[in-house]
Amino acid sequence: MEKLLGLPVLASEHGRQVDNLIIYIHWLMIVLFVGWLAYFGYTLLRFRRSRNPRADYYGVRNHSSSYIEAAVALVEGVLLVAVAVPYWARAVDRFPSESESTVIQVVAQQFAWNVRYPGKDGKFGRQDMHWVTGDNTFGVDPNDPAGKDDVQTLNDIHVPLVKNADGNYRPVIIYISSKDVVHSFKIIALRVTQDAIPGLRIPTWFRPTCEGRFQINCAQLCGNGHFSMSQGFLVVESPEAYNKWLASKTGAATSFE
Amino acid sequence: MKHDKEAGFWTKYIFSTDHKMIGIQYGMTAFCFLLFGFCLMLVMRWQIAHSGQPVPVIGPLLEALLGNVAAKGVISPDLYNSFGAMHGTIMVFLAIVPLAFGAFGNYLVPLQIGAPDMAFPRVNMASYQFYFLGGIVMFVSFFIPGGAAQAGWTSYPPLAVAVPTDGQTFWLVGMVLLITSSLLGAVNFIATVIQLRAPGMNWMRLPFFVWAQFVTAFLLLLAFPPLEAAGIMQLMDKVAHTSFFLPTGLAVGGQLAQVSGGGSPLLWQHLFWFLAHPEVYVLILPAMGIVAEIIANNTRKPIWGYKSLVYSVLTIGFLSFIVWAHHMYLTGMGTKIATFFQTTTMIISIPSVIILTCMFISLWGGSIRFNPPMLFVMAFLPMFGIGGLTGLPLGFSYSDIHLHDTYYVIAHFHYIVAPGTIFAMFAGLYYWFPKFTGRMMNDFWGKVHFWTSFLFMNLIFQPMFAQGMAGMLRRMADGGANYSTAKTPGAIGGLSPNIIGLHTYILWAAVALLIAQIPFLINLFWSIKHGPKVSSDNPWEATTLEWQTPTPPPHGNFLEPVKVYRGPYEYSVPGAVRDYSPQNEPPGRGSGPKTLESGLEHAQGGVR
Amino acid sequence: MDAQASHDFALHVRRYLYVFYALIFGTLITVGASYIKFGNREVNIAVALFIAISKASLVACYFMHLISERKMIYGILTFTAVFFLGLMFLTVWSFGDYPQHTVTH
Amino acid sequence: MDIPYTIEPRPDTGLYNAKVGIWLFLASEVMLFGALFSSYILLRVGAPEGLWPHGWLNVPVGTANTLVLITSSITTVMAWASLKMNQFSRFKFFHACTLCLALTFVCIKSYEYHDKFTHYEITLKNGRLADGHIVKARTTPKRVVLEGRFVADRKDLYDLHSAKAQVKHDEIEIDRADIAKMENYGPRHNTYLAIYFTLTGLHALHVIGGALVIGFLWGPGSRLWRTDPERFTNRIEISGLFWHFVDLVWIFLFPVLYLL
Ligand code: HEA
Ligand code: HEA
Ligand code: CUA
Ligand SMILES: [Cu+2]
Repeated sequence: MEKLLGLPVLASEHGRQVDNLIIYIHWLMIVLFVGWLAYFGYTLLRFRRSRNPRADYYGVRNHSSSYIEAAVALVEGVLLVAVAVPYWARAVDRFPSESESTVIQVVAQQFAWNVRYPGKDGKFGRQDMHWVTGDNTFGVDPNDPAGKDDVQTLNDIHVPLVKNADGNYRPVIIYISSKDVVHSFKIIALRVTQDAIPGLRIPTWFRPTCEGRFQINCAQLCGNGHFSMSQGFLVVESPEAYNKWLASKTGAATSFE
Repeated sequence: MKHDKEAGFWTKYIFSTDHKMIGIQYGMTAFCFLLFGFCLMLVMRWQIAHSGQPVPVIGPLLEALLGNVAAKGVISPDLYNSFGAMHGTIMVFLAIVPLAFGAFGNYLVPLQIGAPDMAFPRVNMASYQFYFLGGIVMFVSFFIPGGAAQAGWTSYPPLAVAVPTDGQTFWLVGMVLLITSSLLGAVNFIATVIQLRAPGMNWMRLPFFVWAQFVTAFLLLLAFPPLEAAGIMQLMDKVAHTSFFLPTGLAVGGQLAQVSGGGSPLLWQHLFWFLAHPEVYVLILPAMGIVAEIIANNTRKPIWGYKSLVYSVLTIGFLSFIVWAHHMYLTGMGTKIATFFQTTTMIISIPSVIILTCMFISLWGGSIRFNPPMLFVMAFLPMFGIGGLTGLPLGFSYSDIHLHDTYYVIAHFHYIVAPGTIFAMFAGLYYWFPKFTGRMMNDFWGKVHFWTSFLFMNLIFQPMFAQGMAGMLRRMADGGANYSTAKTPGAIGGLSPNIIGLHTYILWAAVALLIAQIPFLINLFWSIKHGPKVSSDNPWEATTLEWQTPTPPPHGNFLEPVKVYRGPYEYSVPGAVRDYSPQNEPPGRGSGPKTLESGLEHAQGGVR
Repeated sequence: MDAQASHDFALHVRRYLYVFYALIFGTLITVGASYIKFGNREVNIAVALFIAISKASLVACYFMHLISERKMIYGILTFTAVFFLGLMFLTVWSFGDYPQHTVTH
Repeated sequence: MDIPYTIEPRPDTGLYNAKVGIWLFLASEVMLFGALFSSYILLRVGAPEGLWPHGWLNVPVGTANTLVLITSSITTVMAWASLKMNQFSRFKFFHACTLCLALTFVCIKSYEYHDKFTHYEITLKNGRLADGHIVKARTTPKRVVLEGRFVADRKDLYDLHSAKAQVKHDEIEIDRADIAKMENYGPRHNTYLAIYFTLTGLHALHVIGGALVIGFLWGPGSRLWRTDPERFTNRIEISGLFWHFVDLVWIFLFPVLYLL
C-alpha cells in the first residue's frame, strides 16, 4: 500500500504510525469509492432512458444505505479514538525527558534556519523576547553565564544516532520558533512538521532510526524566498561524528551573527 | 411587461433592481473573473513547469503591464506569489461565490418560492455594486507599484503586514467591500425565503436548491463579520502600525520591527478560518442544490430522501462553524483542542456522505436522460466524492503531519471546487439557459465541452495527489525544483525526477482545459442570439415554479398569484397522466391526488 | 389610532421611563463598583460584566421589544449567540492549550 | 405582482420584511463586535504581567458619554411611541433630542481622542521615561515641554488605579538631544490603545451612520408620514432598533475599556 500511495522513505519511529493512519483511511476511501462507483456505473446503464422509459416514483424502498453511512461513521470513529487521538497525545503531550534527549532550538528567519545547542553545560542561556535584536536572534541574556557556551549554527543540524538505556533510539527535541514571519519546519522522511510562529517557542520530538542527511523543508509561505529556503539539512550520524562536529563548533556562541 | 417598457437602458441593465437582471449581472462578472483566475493559474503552471523561462505568447505583455516583476517575460517569485494569492482570492470571492450565490441564487430563489422579487430590491442592487467595486479594487491592485497581495489568499501575518507593497492594503479594502456585498446579499436572501414564500409553499415543499441557498446565506451572514473584524485589524496593522498580529521581538530583515508588539499571529488565523471553513461550504452547497434539481428532473423521479437531505444540509451549516481549526493542526495544538476539532471534522463529513448517498440512490429506478446538464451533474458526484474523501486524511491531525501544505491539499479542494462546483455551475447554465434567454443551447457542443473538460480536469488534478504524497509543497515559485534530488544530491527526502516531471503534463492538460472552453463560449454566445427558440415555458418538463412563468420571466415574475399544492419533485406520480406534476397545479387535473406528497415521505423512509 | 390603543401606549411609555432610570442607576453603580477593591481584579470584572449584561438585556428586552418578539427572531438570535460564544470560547481555549513545554511570550 | 408584506406582517411569521432584515443585519453586527471583543480578551490575557493599562481613560467623561447615549436611546423609543400614538410633533421633538445627543456623543469622543493624541511617552537616552501631555505653546524644536512626570520603570505608567499612581503632574522640560524615542498615545503605542481606538472608532462610525439615517427620516424623510404613516412608523422602528443596538454595544465597551 505504501508503494501504491507513493509514500516517501521513512526514517523515524513515530513516522510508522503516521503512515499507517494514512493507509487505513485510504483503505476506507478506496472501499467507498470503488463500491459507489460500481453501483453508479450499473445504475447509469440499467436505468438509462432507452432501457427504462418510465421512472418508478418510489425508487429504492429499503434503507440499507443507512447502514453504509453508519459504517462510515463507525470506521471514522474507531480511527479517531484508537489511532489519531492517542498518537497525537503522545506527540504533543508526552515528551521524553530532556536529560535523555538531544535538545535543540531552531529559530526560522527569511530564508534560513538558525540552530542553537545548549553547549557543554547542557543548559541554554536565559532568553527573553526583549533581548532580541537583529543579531541576537534568540534573545539570549548577554550576561547569563549559561549562555556563554551555547553553540549556534546556520542551516545545519546534527543529531547522534544512539540507543538510550531503555533500548530506544535517543529522542531529539526541537524547540521551534521564528524571528520574522510564519515558517514551517518540515522534514519529510522523519514525518515532522511544526509551524514556526513568531512569539511562540513550540517543541516537537522524534526518534531517528537511521543515519543520513535529511532535507529540511519550509512548508509555510514566508515571502518571495519561500521556494528557495532549502539550504537547511538535518544530519543523523554516529555519536563520534556528532561529538566531533559539536566540538568543532563550541565557542562560536558568544558572537550572535 | 409594462415595467420593462417604462425602464430605459440604464435603469433596465445597469441600475436595475430586478433580481433577474442583477442575477445576470452577477453571472457575467463572475464568469469573467473565473476565466481571469484561470488565466493567472495558467501562467503560474508555466512557471512551475519551466521556472525561469519567459512565458510564451503573453510574456512580453506581462512585462509591459506589470513592469520588472515580469522582467523579460519571466515570472519573478514575487509575481508568482501575487498570482497565487489572487488566484485563490478571485476564484473564491469573485468567481464562484458570486456565481453560485449571487447569480444562480438571485435569479432562481425568488422564482422557485413563487415570489415577485427579492424582499429588498434596492439592497440587492447595492450588493452587486459593492461586489463590483470590490472586484475593481482587487483588479487594480495588480497594476500598482509592487503588484497585488503576495501573502496567499490566507494573508497570514506577520508576512502580510511585512511585505513592503500596498497590494495587501488593496486586498484588505477589497475584502471589506466584498464582505459588505455578501452581508447585504445574505440578509436579502434569508428575508426573502422567510417572508416571500408563496401560499402553500411551506418549508418542506421548498426545492432543495432553495434550502441550500438559505443555509449558504446564513453561513455568509454569520461567518463573514469575524473576517471583517480581522481585516480591519490587519488594516490597522498596515496603515496605523498597530500590533494586533505582531508579537514582541519581531525582527524582519535583520533589524527590529518598529512596533509595540504584544499581538498574536495566531489570532488572525483563528478569525480567518472561522470564516474560511464555512466559506468552503458556501462554495459547495449551492452546487449541491443545482445537482439535486437536475437529478430529479432528468431521472424523472423524486429525489430520494428529501428530508434527510434537508437535515443534512442544516447540520453541515451548523457544524461548519466549529471545525475551523482543522486548518491549524500544526500551529501547535494540545491534545484537548485537537481532539475537539478532529471530532467535529469527522462528524461534519457524515452529512456530506448522506447527501451524496441520497443523490446516488435517487438514480435507482429513474429513467435517466443524458443531456449536457445531466452529464455535468453525473461527473459532479464522483468528483466531489474524490475531493471529499481526500478531506478525511487531512481531517486527522496525525496524518495531516505528512500532508499539511502539500499538493495533496491542493488536489483535495480543487477536486471539490473545480470538477465539482464549476461543473455544477456549467450544469446549471445549460439547464436554466432556456429560462434565462428563451432559447436552447446546442446539445452536441455541450457534450463536447463536457467530455473534454472532464478529461482534462482529471489530468490536471489527479497527478497532484501523487506529488502531494511524495511531499511536494504548495506555493513553490519553482514547483519544488529546489527540493528535487537533482538540486540536493545525497540528501534524503528530495523530490524524484518523475514527480517533478508531472508538472509538464499538468501544464499541457491545463492549456487543453482552456481550449476545451472555447466550444462552450461559442455555444453560449451563439445560442443567445441564434439558439432554437423553446417550444414551451417548460422545455425540460420540470415541476418547480421557475418553469411555470413566461420565458424569460417578466418584471414581477408571475402573471397571476401562485398557489402551491405539492412537494418540489413530484415526477412520475402513479396515476398521473403526465410524468411530472408542477407544484402549482391544482390536485385532480391529471397530476394525481395531492396526498401523494406523503408517498414521498414513505419513499425516503420515516426513519431519518 | 383609537383611544384604547394610545392608552396602552401611555403604559408602555411609563415602562420605558422605568427602564431608563434603571439604566442610569446601573451605569452609576458600575462606576462605583469599579472603585471598590474586592481583593482581586477578577471579582471586579465579574461584577462589571454582570451589571453590563443586565443593562444590555434591559435595552434588548424593552427598547428593542425582544420580550414580546416573534419565534423567528428568537431563532435567528439564538443561533447567533451560539456561534458568537463558540468563536469566543474555542479561540480562547485553544490559546490555553499548546503542546507541553511550549513557551509563550 | 408587487412585493408582499412590506408593511403589514406576514401571517405565519408575524413580521414585516424590514423587521426580519434589520434583525438579520444586527445578528451579523453581533458577530462583528463579538470577534473584536474576543480579540480584546486574547490581547489582554496575552499581555505580559503588569503591562496591560488600567485607568488610562477619563472615567467621568466616559460616564457622561454613557449617560448621553442611554438618554438618546429613551428619546428614540419615545419618538417611535409618539408616532404610534399619532403625535407627530412629539416625534419631531424627541428625535431632535436624539440627534443632538448623538452629536454630543461624537464631540465628547473626539475630545477624548485628542487628549490621547497629545499625550506623549518619551524614552530618554539614559533609559528613564517621561510621560505627560505636551505643552504646545512652550515646545520648541530644541526642547519638549510636557505636563507630566518622570518614571524609572515602564510598569509605573500602566496601572493608574493603584494608590502610588496618584502623583502630582508638573511641567517638565526635555532637551530633544537626549530623547531616544518619543511616541504619543496613538493606536500604535500598545495593543490596548490599538483595540481601544479600533473598537470605539468602529462604534463611533455606527453612531454617525445611525445619526445620518435618523436625521434623514427626521428631516426630508418625514414627508412620508403624510402619505403613508404606517410605513413611516415602521422605518422609525427599524432605525430605532439599530440605534438601540449601538447603545447596547457601548454598554459593554464602557466598563471593558474604561473601568477594568
Ligand atoms: C468546497 C470546498 C471544500 C469542501 C466541501 C471541503 C470538505 C472537506 N474538507 Fe477541505 N479544504 C478546502 C475546501 C473544501 N473542503 C480548501 C479550499 C482547503 C485549503 C485551504 C488552504 O489552505 O488554502 C481545504 C483544506 C482542508 C483541510 C486542511 C488541510 C491542511 O491545510 O493541512 C482539512 C483538514 O481537515 C480539510 C478537511 C475537509 C473535510 C473533512 C471535508 C468534508 O466535508 C468532506 C466530506 C465529504 C465526503 C466524506 C465525501 C462523501 C462522499 C462519498 C462517501 C461518496 C463517495 C462516492 C463516490 C466517490 C462515487 N480540508
Ligand atoms: C473556488 C476556488 C478555486 C477554483 C475554481 C480553482 C480552479 C483552479 N485552480 Fe486553484 N486555488 C484556489 C481556489 C480555486 N482554484 C485556492 C484558494 C488556492 C490557494 C491559493 C493560495 O495558495 O493562497 C488555489 C491554488 C491553486 C494551485 C496551487 C498554487 C500553489 O500552491 O503554488 C494550483 C496549481 O495548479 C491551482 C490550479 C487551479 C486550476 C488548474 C483550476 C482550474 O480548475 C480552473 C478551471 C477554470 C475554468 C475551466 C474556466 C471556466 C471559465 C469559463 C469557461 C469562462 C466563461 C466566461 C464567460 C462566460 C465570460 N490552484
Ligand atoms: Cu520559510 Cu517558507
Ligand atoms: Cu476546512
